[in-house]
Amino acid sequence: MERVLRIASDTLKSVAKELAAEGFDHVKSLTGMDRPEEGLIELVYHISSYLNPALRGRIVEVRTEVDRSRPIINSISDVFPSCRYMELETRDLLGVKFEGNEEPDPLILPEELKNTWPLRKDYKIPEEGVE
Amino acid sequence: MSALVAPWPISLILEPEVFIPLVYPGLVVLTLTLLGIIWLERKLTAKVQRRYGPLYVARKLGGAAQPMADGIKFVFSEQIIPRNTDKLVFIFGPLLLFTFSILPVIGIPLSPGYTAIASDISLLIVVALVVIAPIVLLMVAWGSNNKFSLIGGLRDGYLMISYEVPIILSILAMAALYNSLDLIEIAEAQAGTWGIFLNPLAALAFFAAMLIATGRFPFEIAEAETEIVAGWTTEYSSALYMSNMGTSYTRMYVMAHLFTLVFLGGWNPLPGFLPASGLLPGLMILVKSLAVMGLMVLLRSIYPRFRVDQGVRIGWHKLFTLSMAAIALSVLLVASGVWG
Amino acid sequence: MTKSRTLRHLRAIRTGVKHLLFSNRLTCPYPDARQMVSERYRGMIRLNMDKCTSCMLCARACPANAIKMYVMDGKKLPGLDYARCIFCGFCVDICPVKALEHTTLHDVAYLDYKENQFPPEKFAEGGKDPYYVPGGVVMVEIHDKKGLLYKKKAVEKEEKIVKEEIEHVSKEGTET
Amino acid sequence: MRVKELGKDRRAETITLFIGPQHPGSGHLRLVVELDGDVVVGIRPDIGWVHRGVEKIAETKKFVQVIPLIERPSIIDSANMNVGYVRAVEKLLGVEVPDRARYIRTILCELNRIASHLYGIGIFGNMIGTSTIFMWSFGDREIIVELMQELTGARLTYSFFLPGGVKGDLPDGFEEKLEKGLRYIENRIPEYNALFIENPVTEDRLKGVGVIDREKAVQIGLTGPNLRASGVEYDARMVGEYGAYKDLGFKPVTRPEGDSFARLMVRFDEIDGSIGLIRKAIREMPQGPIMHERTKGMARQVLMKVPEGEAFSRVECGRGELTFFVVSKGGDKPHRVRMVTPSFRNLIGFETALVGHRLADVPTVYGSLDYFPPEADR
Repeated sequence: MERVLRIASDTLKSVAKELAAEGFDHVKSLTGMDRPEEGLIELVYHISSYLNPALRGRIVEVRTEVDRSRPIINSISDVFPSCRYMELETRDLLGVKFEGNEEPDPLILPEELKNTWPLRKDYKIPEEGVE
Repeated sequence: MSALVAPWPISLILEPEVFIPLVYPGLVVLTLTLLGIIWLERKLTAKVQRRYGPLYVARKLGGAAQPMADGIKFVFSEQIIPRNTDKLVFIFGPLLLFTFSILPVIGIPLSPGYTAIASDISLLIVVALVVIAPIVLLMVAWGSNNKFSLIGGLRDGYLMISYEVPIILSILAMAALYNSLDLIEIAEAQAGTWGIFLNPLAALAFFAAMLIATGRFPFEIAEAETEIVAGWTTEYSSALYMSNMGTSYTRMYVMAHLFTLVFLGGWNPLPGFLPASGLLPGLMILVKSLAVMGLMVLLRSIYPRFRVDQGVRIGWHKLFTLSMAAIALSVLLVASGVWG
Repeated sequence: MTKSRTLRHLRAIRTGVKHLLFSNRLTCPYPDARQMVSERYRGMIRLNMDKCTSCMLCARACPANAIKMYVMDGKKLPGLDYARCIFCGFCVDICPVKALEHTTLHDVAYLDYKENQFPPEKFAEGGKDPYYVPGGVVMVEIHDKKGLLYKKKAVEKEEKIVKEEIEHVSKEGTET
Repeated sequence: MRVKELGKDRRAETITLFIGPQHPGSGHLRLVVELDGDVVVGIRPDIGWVHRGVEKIAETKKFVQVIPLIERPSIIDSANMNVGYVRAVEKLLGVEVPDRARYIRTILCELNRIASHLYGIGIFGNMIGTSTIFMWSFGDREIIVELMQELTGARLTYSFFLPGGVKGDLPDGFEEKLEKGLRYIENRIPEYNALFIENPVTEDRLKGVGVIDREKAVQIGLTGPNLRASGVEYDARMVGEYGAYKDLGFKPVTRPEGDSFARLMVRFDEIDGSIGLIRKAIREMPQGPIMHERTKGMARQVLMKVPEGEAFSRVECGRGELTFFVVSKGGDKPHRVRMVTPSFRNLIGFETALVGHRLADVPTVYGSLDYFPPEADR
């Protein structure tokens, strides 16, 4: 990764706009990482370009952190529509709320798992089945 | 009628008024043909698709009893009637539909003089009976109270207006050519040259309209599986579903017979061992109709399906023009004295 | 796409009819004939109890926790649970003494969950082929025009013996 | 998305149609389609019916044990799934893959791409009603599957690439069989053309349906053949981070139209391209080891501890670009494995492509996007 940007969560949107102006046009991946010992959830955006041949080989990693007890962040799906479903998925699995990209119901989890966040480290995988 | 003196039950069955509706082209042969054509369809498709198709039921005959086994399975599976349907329509609709689709066979003659209804407009009777069924189909689709059924029924309704006109026009083209609306006279007039060679435009228009009317590929629009599950028959199960499925094949059977009589020379030419009257020339009709049905089912393995708007457009733009051209051709043939 | 529509219709129909009349089938009539698989095939696994050194690496390597160690006569031996096994072959690869090996058998189903569990003795037998295949084993060959060809392998003596055995077993089975 | 929520804003003049997850043309996906007459005015994909929590399960397995797991979401394209994860772990370990292993990886990946494309084309054919193409492409795919079985020992889930190399070398006589198989696929392409692609009905159904133009495709982040069918020249293989693509001189296939037909044709042309790549790889394959010294032997693989760090890898799967983000805390298990699969990224294409078309075009666009629900849901 040639370029890693560590930013505060409230500047995410302006950073995204700057990157878009530079020629980065899509989000390849959005990763949420739970860090319970620090009380944080880290969000890692991998942003790259399709159209600009010079930027194609490069991926910008944008890292930001939100408070684990109040995980709210601005959605950048208006700047990069490509990360809309990734944001919804992160919301389902880690409980991060993306303001500006809200849907009433879970995207990939069943209704029963609403308000449980399987990708947080304190989630215990229920044992079931054979034996 | 028959030269041999037969005991009365047999001679009763051999009377055309009984034989035609009950045996051939009526119920008995119809049932056997349906079983056969479903098997043939599956086998032909399988061969084109480089696989075996039905194989295990009646193995020596290449799985020919598979449709029979499927039929038994259908009849003995649970008949589910969904709660919110219009029950009267839901149950009696398919039966009515089947009745209407089988009704046109009474107008089909097997040889000169061997016919259930001797009429000089038998062609019109058959065509009129053929086009009743889609109205019942719409009723069944509505009664199912299912969105997919409704869409399927409406699609069939749209298509109905696009295929009926070409069917009737191309039939009229042939009637003008033979100067008759009597199927017996039409078939006899083709003793020399078959209608398909006289007026290929009409034959093509009729064949394509027939594909739309019977929901064969590439016009399998009303039952498009990946789009609307099973179209108008989505909610049906068990014996009623089998009746619905049978309806579609029955229509094909009837249309193929009509095509044989009008375009393929009916019972002409007869091989030497068949007498020119009685019911045996019907064999010739059966053979030709089976060939037509075989061609119709073979198209399943070649074409994708059209969209409904494209189907309607083809009906109105192409087939309508084609059948009008067919009428012009007929008139030209008759007026120029080449024929008739 | 300059060719006219009519021509393309005819070409499509011709291709269909060509296959209707002349093409070979790509499918193997499965329960009647069984296709032979390659040497590397990762089928059911057989344990060689004498070679096993009870190192337990196989149990550690298993991604699906399908291998459990059983104690037999004071020696720890692996047993396999086919309800969990995903046939990744990691246990076979990791075994330092090659006590585990793949067989080519793969199409075995069990009626009961319990039968899926292979304690060491059963594991040592490998999977047993419960059915006799009437068409025999067919060799699959790739042909550059026809695709897959299934060629019958000559029935060998062993297979005949197996057939008799299976018939014998099934007869006994019906009597009891 | 639940039924009651969706039924709320139903207007009187439209029908809301639930296509899936129990529908012959849907797969494990629900499309909520709002119809005005026969025309689609709104569409919402509802996914998650086959979500298996791969990312969570991966945190409980050792690094090498994750390989069979990440293959499962897309078993018809498992070699490409496998290579993505393995590349990420290799970056963490800091091992370079031996040349011969890179070539073997390329061969298997490209074979798998052909199989995946044939699968997609078959499903697509079935969706618009040609069951023959469905059967043909599945039958022809069997040749590729047979070849891959010969090479790896499994028909679908190969688990053939391990960090540092590949599990085995090419078996004896494999090149010959491979060449026969490739020639067969080449021989078949004209027949696919005659029966399916140049069939006027297919053309009527596909041309101009579900158009996604270049800017829109980039904006919504489409990927793989779908992106290239909109005229964007991007393929993760171009970047050359994995396999032998840099040495082989890879060039992506693009089409300018952006409709369903273009998406189908890109897949067809890519089969051709893959055949060329495999041939070239076989010809130019160097001799040498197939596994890095540090990761040789399954015991090392299973027992290894991966140094602390983070790695991001991207590979081109059959359906598009797959990215992995693997985080290690220095133990034998990954701290976090993030996989963003191509189908998940293509999901957004439904909304863009379908509005304004007819109900009958829903399966067309579905098939042309080659959307594979288990891959998207993970």
